[in-house]
Amino acid sequence: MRIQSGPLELAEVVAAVAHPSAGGVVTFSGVVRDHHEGKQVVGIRYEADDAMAEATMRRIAGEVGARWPEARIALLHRTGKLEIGEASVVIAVSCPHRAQAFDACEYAIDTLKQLVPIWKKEAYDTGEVWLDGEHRLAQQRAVDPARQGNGPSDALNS
Amino acid sequence: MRIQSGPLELAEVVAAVAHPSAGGVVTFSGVVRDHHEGKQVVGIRYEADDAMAEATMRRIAGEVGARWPEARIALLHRTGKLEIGEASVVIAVSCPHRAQAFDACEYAIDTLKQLVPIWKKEAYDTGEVWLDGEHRLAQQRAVDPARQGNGPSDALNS
Amino acid sequence: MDIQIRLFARYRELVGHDTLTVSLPEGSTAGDAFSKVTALHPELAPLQASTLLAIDSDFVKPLAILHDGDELKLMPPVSGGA
Amino acid sequence: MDIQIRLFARYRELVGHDTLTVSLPEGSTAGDAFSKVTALHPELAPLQASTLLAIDSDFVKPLAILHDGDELKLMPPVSGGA
Repeated sequence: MRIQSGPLELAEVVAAVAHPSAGGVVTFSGVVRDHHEGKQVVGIRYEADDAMAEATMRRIAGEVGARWPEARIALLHRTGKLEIGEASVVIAVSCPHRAQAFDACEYAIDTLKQLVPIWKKEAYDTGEVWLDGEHRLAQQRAVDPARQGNGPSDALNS
Repeated sequence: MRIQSGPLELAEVVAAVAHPSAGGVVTFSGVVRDHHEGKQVVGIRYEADDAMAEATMRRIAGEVGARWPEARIALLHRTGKLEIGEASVVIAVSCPHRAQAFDACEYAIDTLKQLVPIWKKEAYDTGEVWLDGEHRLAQQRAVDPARQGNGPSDALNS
Repeated sequence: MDIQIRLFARYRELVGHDTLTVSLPEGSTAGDAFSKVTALHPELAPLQASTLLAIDSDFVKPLAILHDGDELKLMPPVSGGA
Repeated sequence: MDIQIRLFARYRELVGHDTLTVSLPEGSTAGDAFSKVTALHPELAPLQASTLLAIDSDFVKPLAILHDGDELKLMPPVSGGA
């Protein structure tokens, strides 16, 4: 679970989840596309709250472990400037059975996109724009007024 | 779409599906496990009808293209002797949208396991055993008596 | 007509070799060929329900008509992919 | 009490810097702090409904009570992951 500014290696997350009882490994790579809503994308930049992003990725890994106890998971997200075709995020999940690995990996990326404090700015020929993002799940899971009796994992599992 | 006797590289199938409009790449790697139904596995061997296996993998790719027209897919399966932890099959699917990539990749491995003529023999301390496999879908899709008006793709799409 | 039979995996090991030839009347089916093989190798008979029959790269049904020169493949259920 | 505010991404660019400090009465909430910031920077006001508030590594609700020394993070909706 790491935020890094250099290129991501799929092999790194695959190696991190290797295990003698793992029968299937599913990976997801999010790749910078050349277009968005009909506009030509020429470059992209990600900004993160690194510490909170890594903490949130660890929580997502914890949730995956709670739902799929046999799953092993590794997540990396990149920040800074990326070119078209480069990976912004890589996730690997290994499980004894493949259906669980597919479900757990999809859960991880779906949740990451809604909860991990990372922001994407796309550059077009005409200028740069911060992308619209997700806020509903993060607001739902926000801890309540007194900030008592609500540890991070309680908040995320509610 | 290839059967090969040497080690499989996940990077090869990922590179094969790269495309500027691909926003997500999902991969599946089937890995040799150290146990099966409580028995310790010490080694494994795959045998294939190479030509029919490659033809069937091409058909599965065609089916994926028919169901998910924006998907790109690559499949490799290994034959011969494998060690614990080595990949017997690698599949990569890229799509503009990630949910489709997950669905298409899972469809490909589920279908491959039922239709592609490959057989697995596991070695235990106590001897070797051919594994029980899948026959129902292959029998359902078998072409009918006269073998007329039923090209390969008709048979597979029925 | 002569039909070439090709055997895979467990079937090859049970029979002891990977090809054999059977003679059948014109109009015989893949199922007829399988019956002829089991007459010679009764150890395959109990496996009939799960056997896969194929010609070239197509699975075929037991009622598929054979043609002279066809190679009929007898395959156990497949178990690749993991 | 003094509350440190940290701004991210679009918010940082709208305001022009990444931290600022607001003074608030004891017992103030994260929402109170946000209101104070929008009084100084009205360009943030229309974004309130989708703003994410966080302290350390936790998203907090607008009614979360602030404590002296807290750093409150104001974040736009997140858009990582692809």
